[in-house]
This record gives sequence, structure tokens and C-alpha cells, in this order.
Amino acid sequence: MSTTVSSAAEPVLSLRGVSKTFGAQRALDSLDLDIHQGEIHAVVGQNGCGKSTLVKLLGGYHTPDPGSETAVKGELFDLGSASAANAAGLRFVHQDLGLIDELSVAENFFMMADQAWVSRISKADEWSRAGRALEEFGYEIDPRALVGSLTAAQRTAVAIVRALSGEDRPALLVLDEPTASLAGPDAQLLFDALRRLTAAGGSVLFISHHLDEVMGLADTITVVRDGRKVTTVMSRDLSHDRLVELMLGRALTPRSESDSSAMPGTSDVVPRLSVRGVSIGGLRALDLDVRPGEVLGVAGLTGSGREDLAGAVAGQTRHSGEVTIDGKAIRPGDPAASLASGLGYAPAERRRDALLSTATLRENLTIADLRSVSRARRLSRRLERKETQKWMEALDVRPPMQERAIDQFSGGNQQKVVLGRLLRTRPRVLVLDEPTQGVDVGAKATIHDLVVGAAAAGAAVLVCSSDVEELVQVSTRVLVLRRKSPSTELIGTDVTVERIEEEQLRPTEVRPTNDAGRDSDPQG
Amino acid sequence: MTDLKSAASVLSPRRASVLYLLALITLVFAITIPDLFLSEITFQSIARSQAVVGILALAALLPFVAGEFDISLGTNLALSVILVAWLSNAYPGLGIMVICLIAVLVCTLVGFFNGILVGKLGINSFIATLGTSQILAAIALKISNNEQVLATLPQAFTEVGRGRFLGVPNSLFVTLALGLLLWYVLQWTKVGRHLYASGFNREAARLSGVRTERVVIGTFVAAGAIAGLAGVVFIAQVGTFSNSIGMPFLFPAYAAIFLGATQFNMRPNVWGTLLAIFTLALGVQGLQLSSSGSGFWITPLFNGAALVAAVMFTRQQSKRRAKVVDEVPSAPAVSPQPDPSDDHEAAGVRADTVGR
Amino acid sequence: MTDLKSAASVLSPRRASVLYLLALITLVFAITIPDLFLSEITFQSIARSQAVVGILALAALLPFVAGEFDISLGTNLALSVILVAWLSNAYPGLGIMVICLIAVLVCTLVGFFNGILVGKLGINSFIATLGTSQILAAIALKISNNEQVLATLPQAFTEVGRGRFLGVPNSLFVTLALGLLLWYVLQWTKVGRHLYASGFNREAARLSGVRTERVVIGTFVAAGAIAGLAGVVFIAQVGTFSNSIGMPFLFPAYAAIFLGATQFNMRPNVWGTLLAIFTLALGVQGLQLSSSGSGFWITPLFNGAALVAAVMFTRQQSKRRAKVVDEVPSAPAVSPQPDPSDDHEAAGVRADTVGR
Amino acid sequence: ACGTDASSSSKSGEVDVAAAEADVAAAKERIAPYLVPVEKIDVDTPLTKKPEAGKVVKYIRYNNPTAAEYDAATEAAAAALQWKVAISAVDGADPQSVSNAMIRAVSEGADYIAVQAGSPTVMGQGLEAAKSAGIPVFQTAGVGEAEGIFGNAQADAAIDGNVGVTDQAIIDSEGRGTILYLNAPDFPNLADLDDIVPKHVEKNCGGCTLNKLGISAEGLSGDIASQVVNAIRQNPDTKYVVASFDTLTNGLPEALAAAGLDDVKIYINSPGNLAVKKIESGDFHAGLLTSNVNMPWLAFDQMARMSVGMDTLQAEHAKVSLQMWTTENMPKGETSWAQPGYQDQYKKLWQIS
Ligand SMILES: Nc1ncnc2c1ncn2[C@@H]1O[C@H](COP(=O)(O)OP(=O)(O)OP(=O)(O)O)[C@@H](O)[C@H]1O
Ligand SMILES: Nc1ncnc2c1ncn2[C@@H]1O[C@H](COP(=O)(O)OP(=O)(O)OP(=O)(O)O)[C@@H](O)[C@H]1O
Ligand SMILES: [Mg+2]
Ligand SMILES: [Mg+2]
Repeated sequence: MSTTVSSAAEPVLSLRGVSKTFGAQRALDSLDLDIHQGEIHAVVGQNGCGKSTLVKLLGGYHTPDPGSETAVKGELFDLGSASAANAAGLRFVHQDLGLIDELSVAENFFMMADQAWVSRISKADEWSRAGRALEEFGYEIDPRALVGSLTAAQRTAVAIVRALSGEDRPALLVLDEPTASLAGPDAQLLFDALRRLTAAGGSVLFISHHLDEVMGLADTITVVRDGRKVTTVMSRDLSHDRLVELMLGRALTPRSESDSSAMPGTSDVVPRLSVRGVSIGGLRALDLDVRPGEVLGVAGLTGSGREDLAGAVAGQTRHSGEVTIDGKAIRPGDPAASLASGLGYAPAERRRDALLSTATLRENLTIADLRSVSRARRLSRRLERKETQKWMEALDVRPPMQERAIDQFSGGNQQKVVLGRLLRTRPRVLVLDEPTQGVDVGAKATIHDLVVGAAAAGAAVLVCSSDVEELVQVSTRVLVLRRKSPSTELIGTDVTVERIEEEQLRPTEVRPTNDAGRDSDPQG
Repeated sequence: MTDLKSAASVLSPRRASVLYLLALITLVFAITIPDLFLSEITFQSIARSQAVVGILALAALLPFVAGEFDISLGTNLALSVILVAWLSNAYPGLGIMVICLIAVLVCTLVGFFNGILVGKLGINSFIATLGTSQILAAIALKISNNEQVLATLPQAFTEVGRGRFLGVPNSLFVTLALGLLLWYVLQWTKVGRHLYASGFNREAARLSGVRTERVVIGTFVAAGAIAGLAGVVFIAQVGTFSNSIGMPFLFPAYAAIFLGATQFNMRPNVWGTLLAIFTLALGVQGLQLSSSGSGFWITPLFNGAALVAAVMFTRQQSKRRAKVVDEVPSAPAVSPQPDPSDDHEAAGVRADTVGR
Repeated sequence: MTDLKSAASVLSPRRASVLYLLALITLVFAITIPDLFLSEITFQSIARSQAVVGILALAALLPFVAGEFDISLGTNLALSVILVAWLSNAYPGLGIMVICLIAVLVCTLVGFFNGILVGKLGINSFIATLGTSQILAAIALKISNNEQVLATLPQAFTEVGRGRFLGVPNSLFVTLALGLLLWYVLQWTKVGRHLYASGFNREAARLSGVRTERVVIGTFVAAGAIAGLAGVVFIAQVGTFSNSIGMPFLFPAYAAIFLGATQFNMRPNVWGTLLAIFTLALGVQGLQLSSSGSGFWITPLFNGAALVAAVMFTRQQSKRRAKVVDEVPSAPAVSPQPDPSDDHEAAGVRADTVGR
Repeated sequence: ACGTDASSSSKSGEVDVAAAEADVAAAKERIAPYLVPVEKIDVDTPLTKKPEAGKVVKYIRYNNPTAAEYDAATEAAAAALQWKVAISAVDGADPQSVSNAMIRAVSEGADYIAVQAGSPTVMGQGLEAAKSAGIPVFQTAGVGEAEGIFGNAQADAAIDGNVGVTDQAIIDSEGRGTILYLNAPDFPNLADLDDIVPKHVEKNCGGCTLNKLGISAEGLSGDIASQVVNAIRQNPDTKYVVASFDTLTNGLPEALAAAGLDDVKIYINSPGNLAVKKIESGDFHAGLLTSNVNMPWLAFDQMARMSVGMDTLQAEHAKVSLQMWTTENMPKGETSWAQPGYQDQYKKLWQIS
């Protein structure tokens, strides 16, 4: 690591004219960026504007187009080299986390340990160090557990703690949408850690679509549009609306709040979706009902059971208990049957459970319902293209290239396709798990409209989300989970951010024992 | 593949390197040994000898598309051959049609057994079918008593097996008809789409309503049946069972599938597979015809070099293109080794696509 | 694996089905043919004949852990053997040490070539090494002129090759020493960690800063070198090159790797692989001893059935366990076919792990 | 993968008719013994006494169909001596398999070890183990007399047979045939034939041409027929295919027919049962047969002699009777031949009533 004493003015990281071209598409277009010591610098922009590409360049995953100049603490930096990044003290939490499911937490932790190549790793030492680091941040995660067995939030936690707890303090910590699946208090925990880091002289590059979060946390904000930098401003000089305008290049037209919440789940309508006594993983004997036209939001902290609820209801795996649609029981563990009965599900683990990687966007979009693009049992390419075109427009997929491999789209755009696939089937029951993770503000509004629209058209919708604002936006009712079971139901005027957070955080009497996550107030 | 433009792009050197290899081979030998090479016999003998390999490759293609290997197909073919040979001697009263049906049925059952092991019990397909393949070899050994077995076939049957129609060996018609059928199913039906989806991401496909378990079992059942058919075609051509048959077809079949997967729509596909088989065979034929002396080493050398070269060519083309051009890709296909603008990336995705 | 409890869990029937198979085999034959089976000769001859297979399997294990196949190892071994045989006749002045070194070096270069094809150019490893394997076969055929070649070896060399120490064939010591080395590297070092990471999820590994390209090239280079060593051990034992050697070792090697990957820590691992090799060989030996003349079909039957049974047993055990117990998994290991709470799930993830 | 290499003995230009006639006459003389029925077995020296019963013989053979055809006779010969024989079929592709089986035989305490074929090199450590244990080793169908072996029944049969079928081609072509010789020289017992047969043609038929086609070990299970067709198309004069063993001709008649090469004749040395059937049907055209049922008796005769302390009379055992069967002359429905009452003839020599 460089020992040069950097002057206060000299940025920790300085990019000049950085471009990255993928085939025909310029993902980054001569981007300039300075990050100073001790600052939290946010980069915001719409889906597909090039944020993750920037992060991957810094991490050495991609190599930049020739002609750029990069410096770390005033010294020339070899952008596109993983070892240079590591040596310069850059640490990463990637959008897809970059964790290896089949390895244990501890093994993932010390992947990059500053250790001679062939010297012996002590497993016990590794476990205890990983355990300690996680504990320091307030996470109770077994370092010997497989990463694949953890919940999305726990995995994010592992990735964050891994980046923060190296041999030495990172010079620059780069986080790409770390909060996409973190519930409020968990996010707070992260922010505290970031502030501690900057206070101690480290710097942070932070990417998020939660603009409130960005405004509250970042010192400086750089707005990127279509691979180009729009501006860099101090966050205190900025309002939420102004930021959205900078991102989209236009103001966000406010949605009419009335239509969604206006349709209360009147108890005289027969429930379309009934869940009785479902127990699996993090859930105990869950009962719930959703009526046609209703959007039931499910809130809860990490470890409350929220992460398991959608999968269980949608029958992703077998479980005990009964799920019925219009009184007809559906077999758990048989998604095809569920889908046929009108139950559609968008899983939260996008890469693992939703993307047909290397297949085209078109194939990803149409897979769940091919009949409507067939003529006499033969697939019609023409119908399929038209249908795909329609949905790409409805969901504002960028770039609108239906024959491109899904892997080559940005995370947010992939998410839109996953939702499109589901909505195409016109399900009578919609089960959504983190439906807008990684989706930008503009597209988020679009998706919310689609969800509410589906409900208005008579579907019963269940939305599980760590994003409380989102729940308030779309839900008619909100169920708050605590300690693996429903604790409160909020209806009508009670559906507010404040009420939900209050309910989520209500102190618990007994601490759950067999729990890898936490569900108590971290400050408390 | 409906409009001209995409057809042209499908025939670009990058997407059809094997076609160019085929042209090169034909050109070279047409110049160096025109009389020997450009004779009907050359094409007759390739068509005859590769028809069965082609059928077997099509059998292997189905599980492969769904992300699974079937190593047992070679011995399953052998099982079909020994069953026909044995039954034709032991129970001639059954009639050749019934005998062939029994053989294909048994092979289909073997495929079902594989399907249960892999699709239902979740055993890795490579190891499961490796095991089955050994068991089948044992059965064939037992039935044949480790001897060559001459089948007692009605003359009409062998005449059809060895005959031609319009100058094309009948066996090749079987291969082509089967190719057409599988192409239609894979490319134009829901089932085909479900197969590919199960190969791309099994869990995502399942959650999208694909009955992946049935799909996987189904591909193994179909593969078994087709291998049985390949055995019937084989014995109609040759008339004899020997213990060395079957397994040796497997390598060229998989080589062709892999090579074919770098062609046209850049995923495992029917025409790429068949094209690869016949191109490699034509090259070998040409070399055998033109080499003098003890050139026993030339055949493997050509096979190896052609395989590596064709795949490498596909990759290099795609790289060069990514560097120079800025057109928008228009063909309705996706590379299993996605267009890399840098090679790191490609290495990252590759392992999950072809060659599961 | 440091404390007793986890050791016990590693030896549970679920994690060590092959150990139980071994016990069963020993028991059965110890009762049925005690004199023949429980003789030193049985163990000698297995140790001697499986030592080379073991070394080759260890060579194949490295790319396999990193998620790649190396099909060329069999012919690479043959290349090493023909090089030693040929050089020892043509250039006896070089001395056997130099000759062996040259052979291993050439094999290492072949590995490097494979590594470039796969790691750098991103060609699917199955097809790339299939190609290389054909090219190597051609080279061996050319050098040997398609004949068996008797090497002119110093007596001291063959004596070491065929000798024993403490009653154990020397060649087995090579296998075990190599196993120990690879076990240490895979299990206890950063390199090993990076290998597994590259195999499980190439892209995530790269995002975590693993230089997956180098890792992949490195595994192929090491595999080539080890195959060369296997060739040297082989010729020290046998003294002769024949064109049929090499390839036949590949199937048992990969079968053992796959079977071994269902053992102990439920990933591809050194001791599981070696255990599988010797267990299967012992079973075959016992069957051959107890069956008379015409039992030629028993060997493949046993091999196939044992393979399927051992893997199925592992799966069944894990299923039963998942139904009954709800303890938290404690050992730091992962199933390549992850503990399924239901089998759909397993089927979904399986294809991406073992058997890429 | 074939063609005119250095071993080709082609003489371009006009064929000397007189010389050709002389060559044919000489060839006819050489194969004359193969055309008359054989009455007597190949040995006639009686044993000095009746061999002791109860000896144990370990017979190691390759795991292929042709080798299996000897099994029944092997057991019969042993039974006649009241000996026990354990047959062990080993993998021919594994160079260590014979050696391993021999070591095992030593450990099992066999009295004699008989190996179907394989040089002392292939037997390697197995032979050493036998030597140090004092167990005599015999070959039953090797080529030539190997050093370190006590007996090698029908040692000359492979050479005589290959040369014999080649002579048949010389005769059939009236001394001016173009012959394609098919061999797999990677097998040690066949490697020498790659030189012997071409030299034989060169020396004994001025008007003939012989081309070689070597099949690699791996190629044996592949598509040999296409290779043969291609080789013939390169030398369209080729009218004879001479194969050193029958596996090399799998599928060949069908491939020849498909290529329109209907006038090519296929001669096979030591054809197996199925190949003999195909000679009868006209798919193949000639074969030179040893007496499969008799051969194991010949090998046991050597062992029996050793057991009573006699010389093993290698010279008498090396050269065995052969029969030339062509589509025209062969007995219908038969797949092998034997000297009438050969069992009794042996038993008489062995002094078993
Ligand atoms: N491997 C690739 N091949 C081709 N194009 C790519 C590749 N990776 C990204 N892109 C394209 O580059 C552009 C920028 O993508 P990037 O992932 O950086 O977006 P992002 O700003 O992170 O979006 P999001 O907020 O949705 O995560 C997108 O249009 C995407 O389609
Ligand atoms: N078990 C056996 N089976 C077959 N042949 C044998 C056996 N033992 C010895 N021979 C051969 O019999 C002959 C005499 O053997 P012996 O070992 O007595 O000779 P030697 O004079 O010691 O020769 P050397 O010094 O070469 O070992 C040799 O040709 C030997 O190779
Ligand atoms: Mg992104
Ligand atoms: Mg001596």
C-alpha cells in the first residue's frame, strides 16, 4: 500500500475520462469522478446507467476502454486490475454480492486473506475471526454455515462485514446497492459502520436507489445518466425532487395515491388467497387471507420470518399447512400447479431463482406463458416479439433489445423482466418478494402502478418487502411479522411508515434462541 | 430465422464456422484428389457410416439441452443391437417388427431408469449414467456370451437397412427425419422451450411453471428410445452384434454436440450437431483417401485439430467483432459463450452454459 | 475436522457411504473366499494396479475442483510413456532421470496449452481437451509407429518401479504422497480455497478478487504435470508402451472423482477419490476371485451397480435425515447435491455444481 | 491411412506370365497340406508314464470372443487328465492385466500357468513371480518361441496362417493380385507379421502388390470398414483383403457392397465361428483354420509331458495342422474342424485308457 501522505485536497480516488463499451453499447462515457478522504460519495442514476459497470471496473472485473486516467491518492492506478485494487485498499460489496454459496461464511470471508499462497489456513482461527467480526457489527451468523443457507439479508451482511473487516481499514469501500434487501434497522447498522469508517479517515463510494437513504447518508452525490456524469453536488444543497429530476432528466409525475388504498378489503368479500397453519423455516403456523382487489403488504425485520413467507405461500418448497385459492387447495412444492391455479410468484433471489441466464430477454419474459404466443401449438416468433416489445415498453426496459442475453442487462432491468414474466400470466393471486429491489425511482413507480393495477383488475396481491415506503405506497393492509409469526395488522390510515416501523421494532420479550439473524432494536 | 437478414447473420463465419470448415475441406480435397474425393462413393460411405452416429448424437442432444449428460447411450445402443440379434435367433417366430419394438422398448425403459435416477432422485447425471452404462455393458456381455452374434434377419429388413432411395442410404433418411422432428420440437414448441429453460437454470424454470422433473425424465426416456432406434438401424445395416460397438460412437456424438453448440444459434442445436458430424467425417475421409503410407495417426490428428480450430475460430471471430463493429445484434439467438467485450467475462459465464 | 464430533459426523453413513461399501465388500469376500481374498497378494495387486489410476484421478481432480474437465489426461499419460520408451531407446545417453524430466515437462506443456484454450480463450473444457486428446493420440501413434515399444530402462529404475517398501508397492507411495500434497493444498491453503471458489461460482470468485483465469490455467498445468508423472510411474512398473494405454484409465478416474465427491466434505476431494478407486477395485478383485471363468460380465455389473448404489445411498440417507432431524448443520462443508429438504430443490441446484 | 509404403512389393510393367505361373504353382504346393483332411493329431511321442491327477492349471486368456471359443475344449482336456483348470479372462487393453493375473495364479498356488498369448515383456513381473515360485509357464497361442517359457503350443500357427491365406490370394489372382493386408501391429503377437507377410509376397509373387493397412488399438473398436474401403479406392486394383484376425473385418462386406466394390475378396486368418459362418454365406471368401477344439489339448500335452519329467517337445507342438476353408470347399454348417477322435488320440499318448 502506498505510504504517500495525501494532502487534504488530493482525492483518494480520481477518475478521468473513463469509458466502457460492451459491443455496441457504451455503458460508461468518459466519466470523471473524484472521491475525497473521509467522505461518503453516492452515485445515483437510473437502471442501466452504468453504476455497476463503474464498480466492476474499479474491482478489476472489467477492463476499461483505452484512454482513461485513474489515480489513487495521487498515484497512477491500474484500473481494471483486481490485484491493483486490492493493493490500493479498495474493498467491494458488489450488487450480486460476489459470495460463493457453496462455501461457508468463514471461507468466503478469507478468500482474499493477506496470506501466503501455500501457508496453512487454520480453520478454528478463521471461524473465530469471522465470528468475531460479524459479532462486532451486531450480526449473529454462524461462520461455519454455508452462505447458500443464509437469507438474502444475512448474505448482504456477510458481504459487508467481509469488505470492512480486512487486515487493515479499507482506503475506499465501494458498495453497490447494499441496502436492496436490508430492512431499516439493518441498514442503519450499516450506515453507522460507514460513518465510523469515514470518521477514521476511510472513504465510501455508495450506490443505492433509496434516495432518502442517499440524501441522509452521503456527503456528495454524483448523478449519472446514460453512462455520462450529469453533475456532482453536495447532498445538503439538494432536495429529493431535484435529485429525481437530475436522474431522470424530468420531474417524476406524482401518482394518484387514491386508487390503490381506496379499495379496502371489505370482510364480506370471500378471500381469494387463504393461508392456514403454514410452517416452514422461519415461519410458525401462519394464517392469512387476501381478498380480490386487495394488496396485503408484509413487513418485518430480518429474521422475523418475512424472507420465508412469500416462498412458502407460493409453494416454492414443501411445507406443512394449507394454501387455498378460491377454496381450492394447491399442492405445496409444485410451482407449475400453483401457476396453473392462478398463483404467480416473483422470488427475491433473482439470480438463483428467476433468471434463465444466457437465455435472451425475450425467452426470459415469455417462459411462464407460451400458449399466448403460440399459434396452433406452434410458437410464433412474430407474436412473441410483439409481446416482448409491448412489455419492454410497459416496463421501460433499457436498452430495449429483446434478443440480448439477460445477463447483459443491469440488475434493475433484470428485475423488471422478472416481474413482466409474472404479470404476463395475469395471475389471480400475485405473490411478490422484494419486487422492486434494485429498481430506480422512475421504474419503481411504474411497477407499483402495475401491481396496483393488477389488484384493481381483481387479483389478490401479497407483497413482502423490506422497503417500508413501498409497502405504504401499494398496500391496502400491512401485516407486520415479529418472531416468526404475525404480530399486528395495520389497516387504512394506520398504514404509514411510522406505524410499520414502530410495530416492527416493538421490543420483544424473549430473544429467539435458534436464530441466525436478529430482530431486536440494535440501538436498544 | 424467419427473415433474410437474420438468416444471413446466422451464416456469418462466427456463427457457422463449421460450414466454412466444410467448404475448406471440400475445396482442398476437390483440388488435390478430385477423382477419389468427388465420387459418389465418398458421400455414400460417409452417409452410411455416420447415420447411426448422427442418431445417437440426436439422442444425446435432448438431455444435454436440459443440462444433463447421458453417458449410457452408447451401451444402450449396444443393448438394442444384442436384443435384436438374440431375439432373431432365439424367437424367430416373433417377427422382426415385434423384435425391433421390444428392443426399442427396453432401451426406453433404460432411459426411464436413468431419468428416475437423475430427475427424481437428483443424482448427478454423469455418474448415474456412467453406472447404468456399466450395467448395460454387463447385460450385453451376458446375453452375447461375450461373442459376436449374427442376427437372423429377414432379407427385406436388411435390404431396407442397406438400401438407398434416390441415391441416399435409407439410414440417413432416418437421421434426417429424426433431426427434423427434434428441430421442430426444440425450436418451435413449448416443450422445446421448457427443455432449454431447464438447462439454463433449473430452479428458475421450475418456478416459472416448467415441470422440470418431468422434463428431465422425459429427455432421458426419449434419449433411450432414440438410442434403441439407432441400434435397430445399426443392425439393419450390419447384421452382427459385437461387444465393441456402442461406446465408440459416444465420443464423436458429444464432440459434435459441443462443436454444434458453437454454431447457428450458439446453443446446443440439431443442425449444428449433424453438420459437425458430417463435416468431421468428410475431413477424415478425405485424409484417408489422400494420405499414403502408414497414416494411422492422421485421423485423430485431424479430428483433434479440427475440433479445436473450429471452436477457437468461433471465439476469435466474436472477439474481433466486439472490438471493431458497433452494429446491434439482430439474430434471435444467444451465445452460450456470450459476446465478450473482454475475455474475463466470458470465462466467468462459460462454465455454466455448455458443458454442464 | 479438528474435533471428535465433526470427525464422527464425517464418518456417518451419509458422508462416507463408500467406507461402508468397502466394509461390506471386505466382509462378504472374507466370508465367502477367505483364503483367496484375505491374502496379501490381493492387496498387493490392487495397490500396484490402481496406483497409476489413482495418480491420474488426482490429476483430473484439480481442474474438476475448479469446474473444468480434462479429457486429455489419459492420452497425456500415454504421451509421457511413449516419450520415456522412445527416448530410452533413441537417446540412451540422456540418462533416465533426464528422460523422465523431459516427459513430465512435455506433459506439463500440454497442460499449459489446455489451460490457454480453456482459461484464456474461454473454450469449453470438455471440447477443448477432447480435441487435445485426439492430437496427443496422433502424436503417440506417430512416435510409436503403432507398435508396442519396449523401453530400455536401467535395472535400478525398474526395481524401484516394481519394488516395495515395508510391503507396500513403491508406486502406491507416489500416489499417497501426491494425495497428501493435494489434500493439503486443497483443504488448507488459499490456493485451494480459490480453486473451489472458481469451481462453485466462477463469476462470484472473480468478483471476490480471485484470479480465476490463472487458477484455471494453473490447474491444467498441474494436471498435465501429474499425468506426466503417472506415465513415468506406469513405465517404471510395466516397461512397455502400447497404444491402448491411457484412455481406459480415464473412466475409472472420473467415476472415482464423482463418487468421491459424495463423501466426507461432500465436495470433490482427495481422500474420497482415492477411497472410491480402491474400493471399486477391491470389489472387482473379489468378484473375479470368486467367479469362475465365464464371469466376464460380473465386473462391469459390479462397477455400475456399486456406483449407482453408493451415490443413491448417500442421497437417501440425506433425505431421511432431513425428514427426522432439525439440527443446524455444523460441519464446514457443502454437499454438491445440497441437503435437500425436498428433492425438487436439489434437482434445481445440482446441475450447476458437480458435473459442469 | 494406408497406401503404398516401403513394404509394397509392386513391380510395374508387364507381368511375366511364366514367372506368375511358377509363383502360383509354388503357392499351391505350400497350401496343399491345408486342403487335405487331417487324420492325426500333431504329436505322436507317447508319455513315459501316466500323468499324476489333481494338478491345478491356471489358464489366462484375453477377454475377447475368439479366445472364449477355446474354453470348452480347455476344460475337456483338463478333465481328461483329471486336472483342475481355472480360466481367467483379462482385459487385453490393459498391459498389466496378464502380469497381474499371473501373480495371482502364483499366490493361489497353481501347478502350471498357461497364458493364451503375450510376450515375456507383457508377462513382466508375472513371469518373474512364477519363476521365483518355480511354477512353469506355458503359452497356448503365442507367436514364435518366447524366451523364459517352457512350452508354446501352435507357436507357428499365426505366421503359417497369415502366410497361408496370402498364398490363397496369390493362387486366386493367378500370381498378379493386389492385396491389402490388414493388421493391428500394436498387439505384440501381431507386430512381427507386419514384416513377415509383405516379405513373403515380395519373395514369392513377382506379379503381386501388397499394401498394408495398420489399425491402431483404439481404432479397433471404430469404423475400420470405412478405412478399408478408402484404402481400396486409393488402389482400385485391390481385389483381396487379407486380415490377420477376424475383428478387423467387422462390417466390411456391407461397406464394400455400399461402395460398389463387389469383386473384392476377403481372406481371414484363424476366423472365429461367426466369421466361418460368413465364409459359408459368401460374405467372406476364405479362412485358414486351426482346430479350435484340439488346440487346448496340445497345450495340455506339453504340461502333461513336463509333469512326468519329459521334454516338452516344442518343435512338434509349434507347427500345427491347418485347414483352408473357402466358400466353395468348406463343409456346410460347420464352424470348426478337428482330427477324428483327437481326444482318444491324446488319451492314448497320455496312457489314459
Ligand atoms: N456483460 C455485459 N455485456 C453487455 N452489456 C452489459 C454488460 N454488463 C452491463 N451491460 C450494460 O451496460 C449498461 C450499464 O449496466 P450497469 O449494470 O452498470 O447498470 P447500473 O447502473 O448498475 O443499473 P442498475 O441500477 O439496474 O443496477 C446496461 O445497459 C447494461 O445492459
Ligand atoms: N517358472 C518358469 N516358467 C517358464 N520358464 C522358466 C521358469 N523358470 C525358469 N524358466 C526358464 O527356464 C530356463 C532355465 O531357468 P533358470 O532360472 O534355471 O536359468 P538360469 O541359468 O538361472 O538363467 P538366468 O541367469 O538368465 O536367470 C530359462 O530359460 C528360464 O527363463
Ligand atoms: Mg447495478
Ligand atoms: Mg537364474
